[in-house]
Amino acid sequence: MNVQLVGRQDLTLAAPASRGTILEVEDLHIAFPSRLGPREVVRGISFQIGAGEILAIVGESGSGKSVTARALVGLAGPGSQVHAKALRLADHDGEPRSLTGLSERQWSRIRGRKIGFVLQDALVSLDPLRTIGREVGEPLLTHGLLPRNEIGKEIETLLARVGIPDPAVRAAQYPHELSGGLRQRALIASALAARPRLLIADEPTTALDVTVQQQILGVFQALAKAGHGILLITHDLAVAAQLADRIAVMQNGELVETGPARAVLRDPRHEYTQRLLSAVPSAATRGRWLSTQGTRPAKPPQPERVEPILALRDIAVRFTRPDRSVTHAANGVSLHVHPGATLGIVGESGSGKTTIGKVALALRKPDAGEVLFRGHAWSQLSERQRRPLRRHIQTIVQDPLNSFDPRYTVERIIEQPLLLHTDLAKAERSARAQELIQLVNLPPDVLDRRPTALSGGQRQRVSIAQALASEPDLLICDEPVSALDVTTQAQVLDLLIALQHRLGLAMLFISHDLGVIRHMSDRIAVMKDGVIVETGPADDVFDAPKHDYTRRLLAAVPRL
Amino acid sequence: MALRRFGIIAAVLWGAATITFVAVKAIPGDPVAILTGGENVVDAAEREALVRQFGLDQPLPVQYLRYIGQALRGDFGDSYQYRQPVLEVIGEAAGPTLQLAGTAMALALGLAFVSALATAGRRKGLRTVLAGLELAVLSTPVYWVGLLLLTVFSFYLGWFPIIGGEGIHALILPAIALCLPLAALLAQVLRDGLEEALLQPFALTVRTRGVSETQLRLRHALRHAALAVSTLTGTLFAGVLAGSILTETVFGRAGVGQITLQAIKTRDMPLLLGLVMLSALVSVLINLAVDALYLLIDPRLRRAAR
Amino acid sequence: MSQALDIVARVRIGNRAGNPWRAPGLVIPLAFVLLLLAAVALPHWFTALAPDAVDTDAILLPPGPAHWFGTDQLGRDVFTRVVYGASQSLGIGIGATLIGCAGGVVLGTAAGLTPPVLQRLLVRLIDILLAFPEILLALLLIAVLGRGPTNTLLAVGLSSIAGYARLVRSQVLRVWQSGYVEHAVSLGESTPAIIARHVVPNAVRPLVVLATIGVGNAVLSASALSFIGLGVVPPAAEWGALLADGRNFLDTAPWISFLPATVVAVSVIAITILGRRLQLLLSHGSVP
Amino acid sequence: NQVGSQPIAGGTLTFGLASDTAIIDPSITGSSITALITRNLVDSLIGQAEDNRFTPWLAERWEVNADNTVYTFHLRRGVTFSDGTPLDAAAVKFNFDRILDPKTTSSYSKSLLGPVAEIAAPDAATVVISYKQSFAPLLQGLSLPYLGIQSPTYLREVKSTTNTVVGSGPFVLESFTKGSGSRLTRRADYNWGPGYAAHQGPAHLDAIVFRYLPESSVRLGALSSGQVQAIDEVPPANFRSVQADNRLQVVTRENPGVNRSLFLNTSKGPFADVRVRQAFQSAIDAPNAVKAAYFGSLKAADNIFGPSTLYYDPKIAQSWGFDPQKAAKLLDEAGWTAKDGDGIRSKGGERLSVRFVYDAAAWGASDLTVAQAVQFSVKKAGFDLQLDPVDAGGYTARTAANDYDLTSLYYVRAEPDILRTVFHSAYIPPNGANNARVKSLDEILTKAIGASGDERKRLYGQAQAEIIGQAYAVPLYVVAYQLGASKKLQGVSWATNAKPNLYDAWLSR
Ligand SMILES: Nc1ncnc2c1ncn2[C@@H]1O[C@H](COP(=O)(O)OP(=O)(O)OP(=O)(O)O)[C@@H](O)[C@H]1O
Ligand SMILES: Nc1ncnc2c1ncn2[C@@H]1O[C@H](COP(=O)(O)OP(=O)(O)OP(=O)(O)O)[C@@H](O)[C@H]1O
Ligand SMILES: [Mg+2]
Ligand SMILES: [Mg+2]
Repeated sequence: MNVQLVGRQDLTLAAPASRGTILEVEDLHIAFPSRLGPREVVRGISFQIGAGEILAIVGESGSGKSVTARALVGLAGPGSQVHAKALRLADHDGEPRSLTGLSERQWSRIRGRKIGFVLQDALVSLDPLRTIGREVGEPLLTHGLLPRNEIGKEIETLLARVGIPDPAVRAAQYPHELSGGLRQRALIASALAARPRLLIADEPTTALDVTVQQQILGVFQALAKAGHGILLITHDLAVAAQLADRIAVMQNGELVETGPARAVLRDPRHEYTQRLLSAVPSAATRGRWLSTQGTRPAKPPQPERVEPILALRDIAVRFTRPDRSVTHAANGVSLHVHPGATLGIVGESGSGKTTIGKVALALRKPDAGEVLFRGHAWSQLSERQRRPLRRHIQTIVQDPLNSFDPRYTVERIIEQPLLLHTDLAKAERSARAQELIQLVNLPPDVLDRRPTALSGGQRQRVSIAQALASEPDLLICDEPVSALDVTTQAQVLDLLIALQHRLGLAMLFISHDLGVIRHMSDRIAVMKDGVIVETGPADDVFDAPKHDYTRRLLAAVPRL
Repeated sequence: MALRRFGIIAAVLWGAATITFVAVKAIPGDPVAILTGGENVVDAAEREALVRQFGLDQPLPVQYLRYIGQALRGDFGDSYQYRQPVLEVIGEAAGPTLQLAGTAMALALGLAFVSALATAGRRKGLRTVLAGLELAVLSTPVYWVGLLLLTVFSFYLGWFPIIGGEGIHALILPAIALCLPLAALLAQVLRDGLEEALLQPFALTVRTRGVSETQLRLRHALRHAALAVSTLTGTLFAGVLAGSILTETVFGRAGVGQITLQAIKTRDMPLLLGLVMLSALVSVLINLAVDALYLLIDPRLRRAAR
Repeated sequence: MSQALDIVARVRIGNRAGNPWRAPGLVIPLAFVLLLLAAVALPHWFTALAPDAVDTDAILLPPGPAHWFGTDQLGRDVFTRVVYGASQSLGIGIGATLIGCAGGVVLGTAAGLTPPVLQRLLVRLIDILLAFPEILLALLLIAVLGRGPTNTLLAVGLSSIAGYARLVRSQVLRVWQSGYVEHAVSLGESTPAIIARHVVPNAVRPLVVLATIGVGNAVLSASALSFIGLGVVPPAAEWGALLADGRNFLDTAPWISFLPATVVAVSVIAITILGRRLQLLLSHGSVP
Repeated sequence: NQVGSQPIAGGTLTFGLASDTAIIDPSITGSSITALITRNLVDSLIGQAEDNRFTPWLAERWEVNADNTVYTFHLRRGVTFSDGTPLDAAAVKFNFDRILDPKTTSSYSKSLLGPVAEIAAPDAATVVISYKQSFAPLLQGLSLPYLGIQSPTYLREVKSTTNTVVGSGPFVLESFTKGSGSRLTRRADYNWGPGYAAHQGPAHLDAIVFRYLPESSVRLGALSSGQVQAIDEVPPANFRSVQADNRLQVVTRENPGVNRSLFLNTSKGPFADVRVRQAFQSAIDAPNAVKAAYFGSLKAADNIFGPSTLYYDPKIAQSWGFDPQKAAKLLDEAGWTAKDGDGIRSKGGERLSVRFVYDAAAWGASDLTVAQAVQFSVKKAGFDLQLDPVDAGGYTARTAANDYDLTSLYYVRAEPDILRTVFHSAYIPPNGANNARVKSLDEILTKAIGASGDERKRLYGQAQAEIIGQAYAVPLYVVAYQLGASKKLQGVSWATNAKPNLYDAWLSR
């Protein structure tokens, strides 16, 4: 990581002071109006950030992390009521100034100028219709810090500072022409443009691959070293562990535990922190339940040398883009999934994982190679021939909402395969649906609801119930948990494993999360650019990676 | 690519011409009566002569082929009603209509921008009033608005005499009458586009940079809203003929709307065909222009197009 | 205008947040539209007079207790005519929209799902129809069919098909590429079943909103035809015809066109608001 | 005409017109608007005064032979067209030959010229038009602008005459824009006005602007706000208010000829039965309908002829009228006894439903009001009168195909022979306008052409009695041209086709 910090004596901006408290928050309350009166989503939290310090706030979804961060720049949201005993930001001279009761004008002098803000979703946080350069330079223009003709130069400096190569070229490009990592860096550059002392980053790495995430984290470390105070919001404990000096754990609008990073992670005091930590899948969690911390029974022994239930042979898939360029989404991919076993596929974004999943499901015809299901032709069949067999191979996807007809109730969704593959009567189907919904630990009353009225975890369970309805032998799971937070993820993963044990399912498990893959898989295939670079038993691949790429991937994963 | 575009334009024009031909031929009644003004004053011989002169004695396929062939060469023949080459008739009428439509469109865009920028996502009271007014204008028949404007501003106040020639003065009232519904529609769509853009994550990012609300609208949100607005502007402009039929009738202005109405009422086949071709051409060209504008506004589309 | 209907329908008038069911913007227009529908079904509940009852002793009376909206040049009660006109106008509006939507669904679905060659042909056909200004198409149709309420309905309806078809096609393509269609394939559903169960119902959903707004539009289009003199045939009390007739008495008896004009405007406003509310409700997902 | 004030030269008259014309060349259109405008642009061989006498104009004098087959015209000398071309016999012959040439696509002008055998120009000042059989209406036709003389130089040079006219008239066409109007300017050297004119020399007005204002409220607003000085088709609803306005005047010119009437198709359907026709006639309250529609600005008709028509018989008025009892009795007698919920009668399951086919473009808003009043009035007697508007082509087709129960028309002509066009069997559509499809009047009408004074009067009286008595037609109102004008506009005279002549007109200050 080569981050340059360019000296800027020519600017009339103070460099971040090297010591002292930058931000002080005492007893912060945030409420939103609702039908039943104001609803407090942040209830009396207090914390401080010093110069050169990184404070990470962690917690599950909806705990109030983002709202807290936004309240610090006066943008908690329309209708929000923000109260605090004290909310103070150190000025350039180091004197604390209160942030309460500011007018919109006063706020706009603070935003960007004194507090830089990096938003959660790098992919959509830059104006897609404007060049990177104009976006990065906007704070300079807005706060009138530099004459127009000097801004261009400064933009390049800023882009270089966050480690963007070829800054002059990048400045002239549009967001869609940049990868996620570059976009996130540009956002950071923009947040830093006016040299604020405090930088707030809300989930700055969620959408990024591990290797790219590692680079971004490097940028933050360098910034902290340069004296910036950083408030990092994340749900990823490992990221917090790697980066933060101190960690604050948030649950339900309250900080349940605050302390030095090491102490909080090694020796969690609060029950919630403990639960959170133990729910993170990793090498250590293999053979354990994630959500209850108990050891799980060993898998029933696999019969040796059985024929694979699914075999991919030399699969190649090519996409031709509108501009005629060809992408090899899969190139000579060969895989086997054995009955009752889990094959994990891991790889970075765009490596071809989903494509392989679709080929296995015969939703996409491979351009070369063939797929065999239970030793018989599968990809070569016509859809008509395949249809009766489809009940044996089912799928669970990342975003079930997209896979359900929005007009259907949960009951109808679960009955869909029953209607297709069985001749059960209406009452029998209903009964079976009840059964299935119990199997995935959902209350029976969800049957009448529509998927939009369910939480992410519940939807994922409905998806599992539907997949199980036709009593399949093989489940293709494409990123089934990556939209869920740690605790929900733990429950879903536990459920899948329990079902596998009970029903003897085979699974093709696709994920970009190495922890999840290691937790779940018997064997692992590592994919890169449409090619399987390494495959083998899970422990072998993780503990003794043979391929260079696997090694790099593993090195980039933050650890608790 | 260019060739394909051209092919599409040709196909659309041909299709439009064919549909019109079929429709005109399907209109019941006697074309010669129309040629002669509907009075039963022609004898059989004259009928014959007229029928022959306008080629109405040929079998339909021959008439069709002849007509398409001539249209290909840009020759739409003579208008039955005006006894003058169709292109000339249209040419004469196009000027005033273009003037009217252009003025109305410009006015409408101006009004819409001011109203939408001022009230998108803020000034609740004013927003409600303006949105209500727009809805009212949109829901009131155009000709009605025109008549009211005339009654008030021309007859009672005498500010804009409808007599007195072709100058800008005579253009104002009809242009306003034509522009109001357009402005109302554009303002609504623009405001909605702005509000949608302001809800997107990037808008929050921009706010965290300390950019003021007005600057946020002007620098960022406007371009996003402009996408839908440019489509709508194109569609409206292409469809302005509809508005001009009514406006021109109310204000007694010469123009394409008038001759279109006449051509339909009198079944002036060649003229009608010319008019349909004209509006099809305009519509196709405007669509192309809007596509080009899209590329200008949205860089994301540029690569796909290349 | 319905060519731009898809753009227009997306416009929200109220606040984006907030409960779409509770806003007063729902109750008042809904009540008004119900009132209109009542007038369509049971006009004699609203008035004891006949819409074509000429009374040459009561010509051009101003509004009063006996004649709420006054009387017209033949001494007919304007209020009665407005009430009876509701069935004409809304009938035309609703009928035309149904035709437009039905035609649009058929043409649009075909243009989205048939084999590529046919698809391209149908898309071109839609392009061609869209190249006609709607009113020109309607006028041509009237010329072919002749005048009268049914023909006005047909003309307005047929001329709006292309606009709806374009929308349906884009929806069909969207749904066809959606996750749940792909998922249905992996569940083992057959193609016709997918089209019938998933594609068409979901593609048609946005049309519900459009159709509501389309009704208002069709009422205005029909009234424009009447104004040009190619609408319904007297003594039909279609609203556009009322306005067109009344315009000759703008200064002597403004009420005979002003009051109907107000009713037209308010009706269209109510229908439009209702349509957009519906859109809001649908996008909130709380309505099937 | 105002008496006692001296004409003042100068000023521009702006004239609002309810209808537009597609073609300004009077030789190739029958448009009455074209006639109104071009009356100021082209001169005719002879003029016809308001009292129907023919006066010299471009022809100083003329001779007609006894059997109306040879007409000799002696032209005035020194007349020039506005492009400088002198007007001579060759020019006149060129004009008429052009009209007769099928390529010109002239129809109405051609019908006015009639079955010409030959047109000769024996010398520069003499034109002879001859026919094989007698053709009496020529003089009247020649006095109309449709046979006005245009410059042959211009006619030869110009590609299309639809937008321009060059004549020898008191005004010159400066511009003509379809759908908008036209502008005429005075010709200073004009000195050959018609014999009936009030003055000689150039016209008084500097210019005339005709402005197309189709909306009647707009037209009226323009008049009362002083933006125009004259309009045609004064909206009947405003008739009173215009009259009451002391700055404005309405001049009504009743047309002679066949009144606006409904013609009942005697050849088929319910109207084949004379009792049904008579019932229909008695069921219509025409005076009230006309009063409602025209606010007293037009008179209800009491006969097929207008009162100013030659041989109009005032006694007919007593023989018919609104009489619901009679209508009911007649219908009962004719067997139309059953009544449905709407009060419509039927016979043997067939509803008493009649279709009124009319050309919507030629049927104004007030006529529509009349129609609706009639509709309601006959409904009370048990008729279901359905309005069936069509376009001009549709109208011709429908009448030719005998696909109608009633139609409506009127004819402006002072000569009672006009009845022949409407009631002689030779004119049953598609050959003419005998839309009642009457055959019983052939003998009377043919005899009347050549009959002498009293005999003619008796024959036409008999025809009128039979038309009303047999209920071939239901007269509605006496057609009139209604000029709404500022009182400043003076000196307007009237042509026999009831159109204002503006040559003598002037504007007071
Ligand atoms: N503008 C708003 N209006 C009303 N409620 C809101 C608003 N913004 C957030 N909330 C509520 O505040 C609570 C905290 O939300 P917040 O976005 O801070 O969660 P988070 O911890 O950032 O979760 P995540 O990890 O999913 O981003 C949630 O219950 C949310 O529904
Ligand atoms: N329909 C398509 N048309 C063109 N290119 C495609 C299409 N689908 C996938 N690709 C390309 O194929 C490659 C592999 O895509 P795939 O979705 O299989 O990756 P992935 O490993 O699942 O990535 P992610 O982790 O982001 O889901 C990518 O480069 C992608 O851009
Ligand atoms: Mg958050
Ligand atoms: Mg994927």
